[in-house]
Amino acid sequence: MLPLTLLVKAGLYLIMAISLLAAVASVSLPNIFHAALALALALLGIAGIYLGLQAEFVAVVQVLIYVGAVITLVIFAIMLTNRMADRSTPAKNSLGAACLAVAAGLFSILVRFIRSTPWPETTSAPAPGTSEIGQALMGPYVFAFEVISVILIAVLIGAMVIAKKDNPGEDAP
Amino acid sequence: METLDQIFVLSKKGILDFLGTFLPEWVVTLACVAITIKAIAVLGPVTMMYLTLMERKVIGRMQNRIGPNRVGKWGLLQPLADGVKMLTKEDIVPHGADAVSHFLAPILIVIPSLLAFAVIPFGRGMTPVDLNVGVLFFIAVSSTTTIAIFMASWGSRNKFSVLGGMRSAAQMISYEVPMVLSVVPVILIAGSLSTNDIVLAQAGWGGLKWFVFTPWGFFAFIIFFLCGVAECNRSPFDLPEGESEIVAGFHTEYSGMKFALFYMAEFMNSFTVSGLAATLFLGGWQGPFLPSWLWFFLKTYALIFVMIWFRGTLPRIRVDQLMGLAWKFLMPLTLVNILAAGLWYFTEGAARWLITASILAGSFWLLTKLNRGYTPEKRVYLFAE
Amino acid sequence: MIPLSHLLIFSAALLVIGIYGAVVRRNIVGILLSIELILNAAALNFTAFSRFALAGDQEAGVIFTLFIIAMAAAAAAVGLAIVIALFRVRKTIMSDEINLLKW
Amino acid sequence: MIFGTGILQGLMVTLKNFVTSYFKAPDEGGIFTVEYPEKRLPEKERFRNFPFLLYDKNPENLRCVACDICAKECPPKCIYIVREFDKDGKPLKRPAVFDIDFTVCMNCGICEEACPFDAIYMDHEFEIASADRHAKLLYHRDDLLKSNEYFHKIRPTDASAIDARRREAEEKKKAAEAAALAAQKAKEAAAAQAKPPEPPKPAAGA
Repeated sequence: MLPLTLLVKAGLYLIMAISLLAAVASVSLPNIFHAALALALALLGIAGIYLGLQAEFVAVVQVLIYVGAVITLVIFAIMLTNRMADRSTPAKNSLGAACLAVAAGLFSILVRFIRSTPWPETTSAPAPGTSEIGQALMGPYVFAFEVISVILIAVLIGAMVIAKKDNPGEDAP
Repeated sequence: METLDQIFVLSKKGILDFLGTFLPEWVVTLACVAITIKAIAVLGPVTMMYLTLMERKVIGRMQNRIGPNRVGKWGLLQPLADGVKMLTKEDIVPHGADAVSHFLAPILIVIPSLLAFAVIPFGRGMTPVDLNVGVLFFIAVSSTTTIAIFMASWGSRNKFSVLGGMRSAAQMISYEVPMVLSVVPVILIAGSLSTNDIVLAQAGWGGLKWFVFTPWGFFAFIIFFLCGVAECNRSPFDLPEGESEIVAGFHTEYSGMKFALFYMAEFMNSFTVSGLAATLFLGGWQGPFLPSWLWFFLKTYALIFVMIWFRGTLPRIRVDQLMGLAWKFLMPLTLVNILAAGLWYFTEGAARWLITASILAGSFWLLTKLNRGYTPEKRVYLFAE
Repeated sequence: MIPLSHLLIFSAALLVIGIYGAVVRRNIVGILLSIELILNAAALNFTAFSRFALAGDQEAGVIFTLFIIAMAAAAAAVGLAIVIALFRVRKTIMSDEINLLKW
Repeated sequence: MIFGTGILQGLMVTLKNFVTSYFKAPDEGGIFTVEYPEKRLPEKERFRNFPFLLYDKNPENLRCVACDICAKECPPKCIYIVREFDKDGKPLKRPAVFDIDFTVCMNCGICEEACPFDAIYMDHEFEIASADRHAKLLYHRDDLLKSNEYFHKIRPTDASAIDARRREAEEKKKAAEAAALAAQKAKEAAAAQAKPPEPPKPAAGA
């Protein structure tokens, strides 16, 4: 069965490469609509990596919430805000080169740390299935679960109030 | 009966054993995966072709006309003729259109509908991929079509298609929430997300154990099916491609094979949604005498007949009614339904039926009262008397 | 299974790309996209560590990832609401053109 | 009336229609489409398509006498008639050229009503599509000729009524001729009696 595991590994590395490329594209593409689509591809790649880690539930939730809802939200916002077709305004500000250098430096430091520390090679216990996650959510993490539902309700109402059309408070200058 | 029931599983095992004799072990596992993929890749488009024919025949019969019968014996070759016509039609790309999204949209709309086939249990032991997050996988995959519809509508640089895209995105999102919530009771009772376990949980008593015969199951089935119909942009909810108002919605600027892909995605979606509805509520491949896969296809095609029946009868509903139905009627009903399913889980015997039925009937009545449309006050005519 | 260090390098790369995007982008929606990337990089690390390092409590990392995904969706929702409200008033969402605290 | 019943009634209507379309007879609820080329609906007798010229027994004795009334009456002016002349230039009661342009004719049937000689009638033949509009759809005299038996076949009641009327006219004319002949003879007989007293003398002097 050796070739199969090799195949899976190659697949995972391929997915990593694709999602990195998509991430770079989503950062650098001038047309914001294409950038959002590139981000969707990157997130799908990350969901693939979650599958590689046998965390199926997380992968499916990631696809459902990110690619299904957040990207759609972003595209709605893009359509409501600016005229994408005009190429006149430059997409990136002047800090390009400097930030690139700093980012590369940060990345090299991180890689050096990651390389130097000895990580455990093999995965220890079997992957947590959906039922274990459910038990844990209702068991030790029930407080966090309730807090996050409160936060989501607050966000839900807050976002609607902010984005509502006729806000009496702010009147255009 | 047993062999007929397992005919596909046995034939696949036969092929694998045959391959196993002279191929190394890992190639055989690859072949096993390849056979399943090939089966789905054939099943998908073929069901789509014959669903178009079935739709035109059934709607024809409802309107006292015959439907296609020129090509082939009873019009059986009509889908092939449509396919050839679609292939030979010129493929027009509007000037100034966003080439990337215009080209990618039809592909990205077909992929999720094909992926959705992976978790549907076609028969006993015939679930292509038995994920233990099956139902969630189906919902996640069917939610990604929104992006493809956005790409189609924005890519074809046409006001009608952007309007259609916006409408269909709003509809898809607002009908996805009740759809997901209507599946929760089934998972709660069946105790697992895997479609195969759900079907096994409905076994027994010659079919009376199906979830649709419980009060919460009946409501959940109606809501799931309605949301499924809305998800495929079909029949009463086909606002995105409302021919009368916005030409053809988000696939206005598509012609030739690209349009056929949109068409195929719609029909494959309606097949998979009906298949899942049958699996979750009508006991998938459970059935007394006939082989299991035959039961599955009978139930799925019965549900597809209902979808076509909707198309033959119901007029298109307005956007505000569409949104109102989703958010003000289906959403609260599903939440109450989850409560009812929870109570069903913890009570026993007659009390179980009484409590759940009364809660659901009461909430249904209350919601219809709340949603009673406001009657606009008498119009005041300024000039006309 | 791929070694943990490769996964960490991958998420570090995602983090760096996200930071670069957040700093360099002029369009606020673009900045929000890059922030999504950064959050995803962190979430990936949690699952990776939970699968490799921890012996006992396997679910902690996965649950943390779920919470990060939920929070990221909430943050995106509020961020975009602000962007839409801003666009309605100032007719522009280029970050360097919005430089007045009160107008 | 609970919420969904209106929709259910509507659905029942189409389902009933769907089911009955299989075994109900065409006119009460079944399928009434006739699959045209294979099965055809019998044409009603007064169905009008393009006109044709009538001849009795053989194509030579045409009923049409080229009186040009139908050409004048035809609203879109699609009939063109040229009278036939015999060798020494005397006009004959036959059309040498009788053209009808089927692309112009709107098969209104006015020529049929206007024709005093029962020569032109509306046909039932409608499958006359052709590739070339100008040459093939301009029918000449010989293309338009159709026998009286054909006329009886397609419009039995009208044909028999017309033939009866013609036969009567025939007899009346014969009777009139006979009467005229008789009157003629009687006048000669009377004239002959009135002149016998003076002898026929001038014959020798001329």
